[in-house]
Formats: sequence, structure tokens, C-alpha cells
Amino acid sequence: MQQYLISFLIFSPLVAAFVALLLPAKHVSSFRYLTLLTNVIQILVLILMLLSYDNSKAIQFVEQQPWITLNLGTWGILKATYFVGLDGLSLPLIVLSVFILCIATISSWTVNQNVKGYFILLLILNASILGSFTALDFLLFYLFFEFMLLPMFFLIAIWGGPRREYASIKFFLYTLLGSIFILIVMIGLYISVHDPNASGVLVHTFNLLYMTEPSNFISNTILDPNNPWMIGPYNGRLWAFLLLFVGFAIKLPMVPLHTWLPDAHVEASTPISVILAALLLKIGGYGLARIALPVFPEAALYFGWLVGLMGVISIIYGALNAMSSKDLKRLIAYSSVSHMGFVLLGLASLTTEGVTGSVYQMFSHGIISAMLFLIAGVLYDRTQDRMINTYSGLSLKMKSFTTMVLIAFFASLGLPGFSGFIAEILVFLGAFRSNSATGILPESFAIIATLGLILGAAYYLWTLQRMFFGPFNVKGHISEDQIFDLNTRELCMLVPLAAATLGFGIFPQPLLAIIDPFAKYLTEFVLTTGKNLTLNL
Amino acid sequence: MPLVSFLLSFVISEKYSWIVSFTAPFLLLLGALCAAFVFFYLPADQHYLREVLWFKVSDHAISGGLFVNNLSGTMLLVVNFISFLVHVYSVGYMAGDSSIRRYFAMLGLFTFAMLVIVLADNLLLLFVGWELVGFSSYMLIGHWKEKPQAATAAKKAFIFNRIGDAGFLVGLMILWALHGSFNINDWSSPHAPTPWQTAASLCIFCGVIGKSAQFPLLSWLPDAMEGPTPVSALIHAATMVAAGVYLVIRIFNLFTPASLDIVAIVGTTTASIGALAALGQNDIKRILAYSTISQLGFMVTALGTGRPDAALLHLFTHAFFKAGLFLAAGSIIQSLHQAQQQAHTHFDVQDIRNLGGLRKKLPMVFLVFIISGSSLAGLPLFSGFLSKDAILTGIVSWAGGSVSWKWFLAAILVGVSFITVMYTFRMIWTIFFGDEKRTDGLSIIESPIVMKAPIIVLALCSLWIIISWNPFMHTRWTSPGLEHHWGVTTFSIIWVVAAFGVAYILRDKSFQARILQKGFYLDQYYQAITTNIGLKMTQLTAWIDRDCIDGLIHATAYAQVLIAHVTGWIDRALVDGTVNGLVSFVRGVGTVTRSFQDGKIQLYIFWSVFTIIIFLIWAML
Amino acid sequence: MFPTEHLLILGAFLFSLGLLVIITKRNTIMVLMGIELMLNASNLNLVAFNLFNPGSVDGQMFVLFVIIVAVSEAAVGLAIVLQVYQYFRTSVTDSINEISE
Amino acid sequence: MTTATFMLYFFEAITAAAAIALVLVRNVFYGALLLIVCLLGLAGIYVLAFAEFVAVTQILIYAGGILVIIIFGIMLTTRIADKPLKVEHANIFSGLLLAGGCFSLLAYVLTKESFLQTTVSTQVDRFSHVNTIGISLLTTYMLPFEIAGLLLLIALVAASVIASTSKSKSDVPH
Repeated sequence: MQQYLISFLIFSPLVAAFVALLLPAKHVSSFRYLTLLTNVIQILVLILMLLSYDNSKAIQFVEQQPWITLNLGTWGILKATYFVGLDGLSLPLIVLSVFILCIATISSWTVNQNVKGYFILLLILNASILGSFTALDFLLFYLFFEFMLLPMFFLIAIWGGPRREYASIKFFLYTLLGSIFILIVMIGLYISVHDPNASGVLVHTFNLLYMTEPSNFISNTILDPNNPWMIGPYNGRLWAFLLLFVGFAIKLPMVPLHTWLPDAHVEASTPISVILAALLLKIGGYGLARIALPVFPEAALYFGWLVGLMGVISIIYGALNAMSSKDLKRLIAYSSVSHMGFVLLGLASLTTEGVTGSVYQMFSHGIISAMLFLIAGVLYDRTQDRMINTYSGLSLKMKSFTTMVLIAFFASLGLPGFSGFIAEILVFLGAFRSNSATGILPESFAIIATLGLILGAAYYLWTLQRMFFGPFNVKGHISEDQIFDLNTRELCMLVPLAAATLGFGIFPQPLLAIIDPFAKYLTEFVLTTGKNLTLNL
Repeated sequence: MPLVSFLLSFVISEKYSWIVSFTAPFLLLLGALCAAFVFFYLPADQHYLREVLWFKVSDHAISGGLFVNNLSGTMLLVVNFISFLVHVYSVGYMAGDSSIRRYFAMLGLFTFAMLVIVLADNLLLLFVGWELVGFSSYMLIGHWKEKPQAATAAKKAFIFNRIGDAGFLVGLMILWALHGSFNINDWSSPHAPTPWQTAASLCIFCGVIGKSAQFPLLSWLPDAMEGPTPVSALIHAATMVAAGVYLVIRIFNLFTPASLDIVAIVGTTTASIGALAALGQNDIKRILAYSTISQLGFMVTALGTGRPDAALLHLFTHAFFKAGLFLAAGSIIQSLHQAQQQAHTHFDVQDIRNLGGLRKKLPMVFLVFIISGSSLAGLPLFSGFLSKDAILTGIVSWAGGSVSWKWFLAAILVGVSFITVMYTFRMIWTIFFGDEKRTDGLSIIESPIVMKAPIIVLALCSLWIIISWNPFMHTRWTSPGLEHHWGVTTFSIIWVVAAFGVAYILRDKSFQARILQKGFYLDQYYQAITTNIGLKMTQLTAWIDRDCIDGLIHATAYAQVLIAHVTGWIDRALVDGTVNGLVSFVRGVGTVTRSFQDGKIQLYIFWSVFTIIIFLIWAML
Repeated sequence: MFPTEHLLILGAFLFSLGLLVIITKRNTIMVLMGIELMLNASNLNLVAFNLFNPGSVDGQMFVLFVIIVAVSEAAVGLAIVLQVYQYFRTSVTDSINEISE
Repeated sequence: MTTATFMLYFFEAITAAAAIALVLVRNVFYGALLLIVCLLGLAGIYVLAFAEFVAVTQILIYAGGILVIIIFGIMLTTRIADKPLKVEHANIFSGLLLAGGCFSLLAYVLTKESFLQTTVSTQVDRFSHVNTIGISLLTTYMLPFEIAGLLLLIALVAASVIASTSKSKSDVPH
């Protein structure tokens, strides 16, 4: 029974979407309740899974079904399977996804325009996010990965702000570019990897677990570790790693490739921003940890410094940009860039602390950024204005809102007691130790990255000071009675998030116990395998 | 015992859950009693440790543990006791404030965080408390958040702290890389000094610089006086700023000689800057703030000279007399405020130039000021004398026999203690002696008993008895290694008295040099740095983002569109051109076929028959 | 020798002329006449081909049936024309193109 | 040239001439009269081609029936009786093309095939045809005959029904 739980998670929203398709469009609230019901069911299933999850085992709840098997004659057999499972990397993200998606549904309660389409897209998005976090087959992963793009594009392009077309097309093109890179690598891997269990015949497989094992590569194929061919300065595997890195870094987003994010966030409606920041960005980090590092361990060692450097640049650059933002949502978006830089830094360090910290950061940033965007949404709902300069002294009028803002801001700037602190400190420790332990990142990276903390404090406090403190005043067309405190629905969304970030900040052990074995396995695997593989340069 | 301490923290957090604010002082009293219990019943030279697993990364477990020894026991007592007194005082001072719940909650959180610092057995936990202290101080400084200056000051305090904390964090990273552990007790034995060790200790000292307002990160402390006065007393005089000193004492083993030298230099610089700046201030709270900075500089210098025990002693005495001074100042401010409200006049009650001759109207406060101020100035028979004496003794023995730069530092410190006397005297003289200035004609009522009581208690604690029965001996506190040096004691007595005399002579002179008033323009430098570099950087990145990256993307997009246009033109001109013939033909056919559809029966017939004929011809040929 | 080919050529000729009438004349009744002409041309062919098979009268039978159909067609067609005329006040075919509007 | 042959040519000429005139004529009424001529000519040809019964039917039904209906139709659709109904010609080119094409095609086929070798006996019993037709109408062609009757009935009823419900375009509410 256990093995079908993941499939249940993935397909229940699809079934719900199908049901929603059949319902008449005028029963507006039925779609909301249907989606919420789906989310609640997912949460229940997830709790069931958490209860039976065993920290000591590697991949659990595995389900493997034949999906595509094509006999290509002399070309061998193309084999893709429906292969899903959970481990210490995906479980936290699944927990996060299910939780955040439920919050996003509650937050979508105010959507009034074309409700049917909206919720159907939301359900499809739900399924594809869960699918890509659990898929262990590259083709399946890629399918879900791409599938995510479609509802997201429409959700931004239809229910977005004034410049939504620009933002959605930018988002779409950027991500598509990344997808193409990933696709190239996927094809390369498909050509190069065979199924070791197939007797006699050559079976090309998409199984990610097989791809990680260097002995499964067919000799003299493009991505074979022993292949002496060079493409320019590097061999095929290094290029493939770089392509994957860029592909996932766009999603992450890493600094030179991040400009879709602020625009998409500014234009997207609140629940979409929440999903985008809390879940979609994580796919980038997830992909790096799941695919890029274990499949190309020697490239990960070789390019680790690059990944780490880009992480540091993202941290500093995102923070600086956040400081110069005038729009609250844009500020939060840039802070996301900055925080996701920690994920890169931690992964690049290839120390257990660093990788654990990265995954923890993905989780914690999911919660915190969701909260931040909800906060921006609350303000936007009231006044249709997100400019920081418009407001001052909001704390006098909106007391509980200010409390939530304080929690979110301080959680985001890494105050101890909140989950962000644990994540960041682990990343820092890992990154710093990296030089002595693995020799990948110089210590200076970690030291420079601490600047990000200072800048983070600076922009958040500055914002607090400008918007919430001082005498009460609003500019422009906003009347004072538009400013009122949180209502019950908004509290329902914000309080669990605040509780979660506090809880995981004070008692990190339950989550760390899940992540840690994975991080340990990953780092050991990458280090040992990567060092055994000769680097043809 | 640990359970008691645990309970202590728990009790403090309990208050966090919005119980009515009057329970807060009571709970604090409980806490203070527990701390006293801990302090007096803890056997000397023993420590108690209780660890709970906090979290685990790979094989390194990071525990949350409580660690109590003599040192932390003392600190525990100080923190709890002063915190208790401040709570009591606040009940009076903050009466009628609309957000009193938040105020007490934050005071509670602060005390809790402070206790975490005091009791933590590993640096990470200590860092947690460290940051939480910063956070609660942020909230308390910005308590009157509708005042823009308060918000700015709060922000400044937090960011300055944060800068120090970043250094602290780097230190943590270095230690983690070196030892794979944060446990303070693991480093109890001094290591061989390595460059990394020096770096680590200096980085952690960065945190101390931020928190204890040392040079160059000192300018936030005077600004932090925007907060309520009890907060200034608790946080910015007695406890939080002392946390830095405590931290260094706690991990003293970690510091290498090289780093200690730097610590000493920083401390001396701070002490002199603080003292000089205090001389130039007119705001009563700012005087006290700069004096705090100066005294902290003393402590840090003591640390740098390898005398953590002396530093602790000074920390201890300073906590009491400075808290007393702050609270007394707060009491003046409040009394005058009330008087002002009755008389409907308005002037800045914190400006000492507006005050004068208050000794008759506020005799009790005057007394407290005299006692605590004397202690600050280091007059004999007061606790301050003892601790300063200990520091000076330490520095003299550190400087050694030969003349070196160390003597230079010692000389500066001696000078600083001279200035300390001067500014203290100036402050007290201006406020309480002479003629009444703006306060003339105001009927001033003294503060209620809840405010008076803590002040008196603190003033009493500033007497020498608390420290040692002998008013000239400090040896009970200091380690055996430090000989009591009668020569130094004698010298300091003479020196202080001389300073007192000079101060009396110069009592009516004002030190209005702008450089002093502005605290050596440090703020302006920071302003310049942040605006010139920081804001330029943000503008630069924003520009890069908008123009370079987005510009590039737009350029590629435009290029794409351009290419699309070119290919489109090619399509139209060449491909379509050839096709166009076809197209025009097809258009002809189209118009013809259109006629099939225009309802003219005869054409329908024509075309159908025509087709049949064509088909037949084709079929036959 | 009966010049059968004459009849066949004449039939073809009449058929073509009938077609011409149908296409060129703009009056509905004339179009009907053209149809009659074409029917007659086919009748002529049937009769002519019947000559090749002297013993049978099948061709003539067909002619009879064609005539019957023609009668029906003419009756109904003219009724429609009348009706159309009363509706549109014209019997010109091109004016009756409401279907294309 | 026998009389029969001459008569054949004569009728053929009349028929063809009448058909050509039908194409050229502009007056509908004349057209109807020319059609009568044409049909009568055809009837003559039928007689010569040993299809007397068909010829009689042709004269009776076509000339007597259909043409009367047509002339009635012409008269009913002519609003003012004294002004003859003129017909405009349209699509002359395409019509000529089509008709020419059609004719040349048929002629080509006809000349290509070798019907001419077939000898047609003229020595047939002159009245056996009517007899044979009568018999086969009630035997072999029984069913078609009955159906044809039914068809006629339906057509007549339908024609009267269609013609009786009169509605003008201007009467129809839009």
C-alpha cells in the first residue's frame, strides 16, 4: 500500500482538476472547496507517510512501473519508467510543497476572475510540483518540470498585474532556455547510460540511480567518464555539468540569470508569488542536488568553486538590489535571490553541514518567502499599492500585521530562533570548512557571504523603519480607512507559517534527522566517486 | 540547580505570553532569588553542566546546554538582579504607556536572551542569545516607534550589532573548521597560538566590538538613548553591552597574545574617545552613554592586558552604578516632564544646560547621583574605585618595567580616568548645583516609590561594601596572580582627588568643541561611507540589473525580433515572392471558388459541370 | 441504314445547348426550359440507342419514365418559381441569392 | 435519299435550329414557343426512329402538358402582361466554353466509337412496339410504373401545395 502513496499525492490533484473540469463554472465556491479538500487530503496522506518514514533508509515509498519501452532495433531499447520515491532531499520539499500549496489555496480565496480555470491550473501545478520533487526517472522529472511551466505561465499571464504579459513571457523564455539545456543533457545521458540489469540487450535508461553509477556508462559514448574526446577545453561531462548547472541556476535563480524573478513576482498575484518563491525556486536547488552533483561528481568537484562563487555573488548582489528596490514585492524577490545563493554555496561546499544547510535553507526559505509574499499581498489587497514610500507608521494602525511582518522579516534576516538561522549557519559552517575538508571553496567565500547577513539586516530594517515606524501617513490616493488589520483568513495563513518557522528554528532536529543522512550520503558519494574518476583535461 | 536555572529561563519566557504586566517584576524577583540561590550555593571552583541535544549534523552533535560556574553565576546574579530592579522601576516609569505589554514582553525576552548568553555552554547557543539580545534591544530602542529618531536609532543599533555579529559568525566558522565543535569547555586548555586561532579570536572580538560599542562601532550607543530610560539602564549600561566583555572572559583561553594586544588597543581607544565625547555632550543620557562606552573601553583594555577578573569586577560594579545613574536620570526626566505638563511649558528636559539647582527639589535623586557618580568617577570608598584600581593595577603589571607602547596605553587610561572625573563632576554640578535655569518655578514632584526603591538599592550597591570590606582592597575578586599594588592605589587616590579639584575649578567652563559633541564625527564618517559606498553599490547593482542584464536580455530579444523581421522579409520577398505567383493564381482560383459560394445557382452548375467535363477529359486522355 | 450517329450527335448538341441555356439565361423559367431541353437530349439518345437493339423496348421505357420525371419536375419547379416570384417579386436567378447573404 | 431520311434530316434541322434560337432568344414567351417547336421536331425524330409511342407521349405530355405549365408560369410571373418578359444573358463566355467543351467531348467520344458499323434493321413490325411497351409496362416495369404514378401524384400535390401558400418577402417579418 505504501508504494502507492506518492502516486496518490501526485494524482489526486489531477483527479480533482478533472472533476473541476466537469463542474459548471458558475458554482464558484465549489472550486475553492474542492481544491482545499484536495490539499487537506494530501496533508493527511503526507502525515501518514511521515509516520512511516524511516530516517535510516535511503529511498522509500518507491513505486516503479513500466512506462515507455521502445525497441529501437540496433539502437537498443529505450526505457523510461514511472519511478518515484522519497528520500532525505525530497521529503522536506514535499512536506513544504503540500503545506504551501494549501496556504496558497487559502490565499486564492479572493480570486474572482475565471475561478474555474484558475483552480484547475492550480491543481495541475500542484500535481506537477509534487511529481518533479519525487521523480527518480530523468524523463519523468523532465516531464513534470516542463509541465509546471504551463500552468505557471497562464497563472501569471491571466491573473497577473499590469505588466503581466511581459513578465510571463520573460519567465517563460528564461525557464524554457534552462529546460533546453537540461534536455540536451538528458538526451546525452540517455545515449550514454544503459541498464545494468538488462541481460543481453542494450537498454538505454532514464533511471537517475543508474546514471549516478559511472560503471553504467557505455564506453565511448559522449558522457562516458573514460571518454577522451574534448569539446573545446572540457570534455563532454564537464560541459554537461555546466549545462545542467545553468539550467537549474535559471530556476534557482542565480545572479546573472535572475531577472525574470522580480518581474514575475511583481506581476503575479499573491498565491502565485507564494508558490513561485516557495516551491518553484526550490526545483533548481533540488535538481542540482538530485541530478547534477551525483551524476557528474568529478565535474562537481572541478566546478565547485564556480558554483560557490556564483552563490556568493548571488547573496551579495541580491541583497544590494533588494536595498535599492522601491517596490515591496521586488524587494522580497531580490531577497529570495540572495537567500537562494546560500543554497548554491552550501551545495558547492560538498560538506555534510553545507548540503544539510542548503536543503534546510530551501525548506526554511519556502516558509519564510511564502510569508513575506503573503504580507505583501495583504497590503496590496488593501490599497493596490506596494511602493515602500507610500506608507509610514503602519504599525500604529495594523498591530497584528506588524507583528507578522516583524516575525517574517527577522526570520528572513536570519535571527536565531527562526529556521533561517539554522540553515544559514550550517551553510556558513560547511562553506568555511570546505577548504580543509574537501578543498573546493576557499574560506574567503564564506567570509564574504557574511556580508549578505549585514546587508539583509540593513534592507529589512530600513524597510521596517520606512513603512511601519514613524508617524502614520499614507500618500497618494489611499484613504485611511483602507488600512485595517488582518482578518481571520489572513491570520489563518500567516500564523501557521510563523509557527513553522519558529518551530523549525528552535527544534531543528526532526527535520535535520531527515536531511542529514541524505547529505552525508551525497557528499560521501560525490567525493569518493568524483575522486576516482579521472578528469581528462 | 540546573532545574532551577531552567525554570528561570522558563519563567521568563512564561511572561512572554502576555500575562498582565505587573506579574513581570514578580517573576523577575523569583528569577533573581533563584540566581542568588545559585550564586551563593554553588561551590567555588566547580561548575555545573547540563546538556540537551539541540541538533545533529553528520557526526557533530550540537547541544543546547547550561553551564554554570563562578563566572556565570556572578553574571547570572547581576543580570537577574538588575533586570528585576529595572522591571520594578519600569512599572512606574512606563505607567500609562499604550504598548506596555510589548514593552514587558521584550524586557522579558531580553532577560531570557541575556541568560542564554550567560549560561550557554557552547558558542552557537551563545550566538543565538547574542542575536536575540540584539533583536530585543532593537525592539526596545524602537519602542516609541512613532518617533522617527527612535526607529532610526533602533535600526542603527541593530545593523551595527549585525556587523559585529558577522565577524562573530566568521569566528564561529573558523572554530568549526578547526575543532568541529562549539563547546566552550573543549577549548579550556590554551592551544598553541596559530594564525587561525588569532583570526578566530579577533573575529569573535568583532562581535564584542559591535555589542559592547567599542571603537569603531560605538556610535550606535548614544543614539540608542532614544529608547525608554529603563531600557537604556538595563540594556545599554548594565547588561547587554557588558555581554561582549563577558563573552571575552568566557572564552579567554581562545585569545592569543597578538589578539589580546589588539584588544587592548581597541579598548584604550574606545575609552579615550568615549570619555572625551562625554565631556562635550549636553544631553544627560548621551553623557551617560558616552561614559558607558568609555567604561567599556576600560573593561576591554583590562581584557587585553590579560586581566579578565579585573574586567569582570569592573563589569559588576559598573552595572550597578551605571544602572543607578540611568535610572536616576530617568527619574529626573520623568519628574520634569510631569512638572512641564502641569506648567504647560516646553523645553528639552534632557539637556543639562536647561537644568540646575535641582538638589533641593529632587534630594533623593541628587543623593543617588552623588553616590553612583562618585563610583563612576572612581572616588575612594565607592565600588568604582576598587574595580578601576584593579584594572590599573593590571595594566601596570602588564606594561612591565621597561618603557614601551604599553606604557603609552597605560598613560592614556590614566588620563581617561582623569577625564571621567571631570565629566562626572560637570554633569552633577550642572544639574544639581548653581541656579535653577529653565526649571525655575516648576513644582517638581519626586517619582513614586516603585521608581525610587530600585534607584536607592542600586546606589547602595555602588558602595564599596558590596565588593569588599576593605575599601581599598579588591583581592577577593581577583585571581591570586594579581598582587594588590598599594602604590597604584595610592596614586589613583591622589590622581582622582586632583582631578576632582581640577574639575571644580573648571566647573563653569563648558567643553563645547564640536568634535567632542559629535562624538568625533564617527557618525558622519559612517554616513559618508554608507551613502557613498553602500548606496552607490545598490544603485550600481540596480543599474546592472536593469540596464546590463535586462538590457542584454532585451537586446537579445530585440535582436531576435530583428532577425525575425529579416527572416520575415526574406520570407515575404523571396519565398513568398515565388509563392506569390502561386498565391495570386490561387487568389484567382479563390475568387472563382468564392463564386461557388455566392448563391448563384448557375455558376454552381457551371463549375460542377465544368469539373465533370475536365474529369472526363482527363479520364479519357 | 439508319443514320444513328445523326441522332447521337444531335443529342449531344441539344444537351450542350440546354447546358448553355441553363448557364446563360437569367430567368428561372428559361433555366427550367434548358433543363427540359437536356432531358430531351437524353431521351433522344435513349431512343437512338434503342435502335441498336431492335427486339427490346427498354430504351423507350426509360424515355417514358424520364418524361414522367420531367413532368413532375416541371410541375414542382414551376410551383417553386411561382412561389419564389411572389416572395422576391422577380424571377431573375441572380437576384435570388439570399442564401449567400 | 429516301423520304424517311429526308424527313429525319428535316426534323433534325428543325430541332437544332429551334434549340439554337432558344439560346439566342431574349423573350421568354418566344423561348417557350421555340421549345415547343423543338420538342415537336424531336417527336418527329422519334417516329422515324421507330418509337411511335414515345413520340405520341412526347407530343401529349411535353407539348400539351409541360409547355402549358411553362407558359402559365411565364404569364404568372410577368407582372404587366403587355410588356414582354425580357431575359438578360449572363456568363456567356463560361457558358459557351462549357457547352462547347461538352459538345466537343461528346462528339469526340461519339466519333471515336464505332456505332456506325452497326446496321440497324428498318424492317421491323411497325406496331409491335406499342404492344411490347404495353406488355412490359405491366410486367417487367410494373414496379417502376407504379412508383412513377405515385411520384406524379406526389409532385402534383406538392406543386399545388407549394404554389398555394403565397407569401411575399415584404410580408415576412424579419
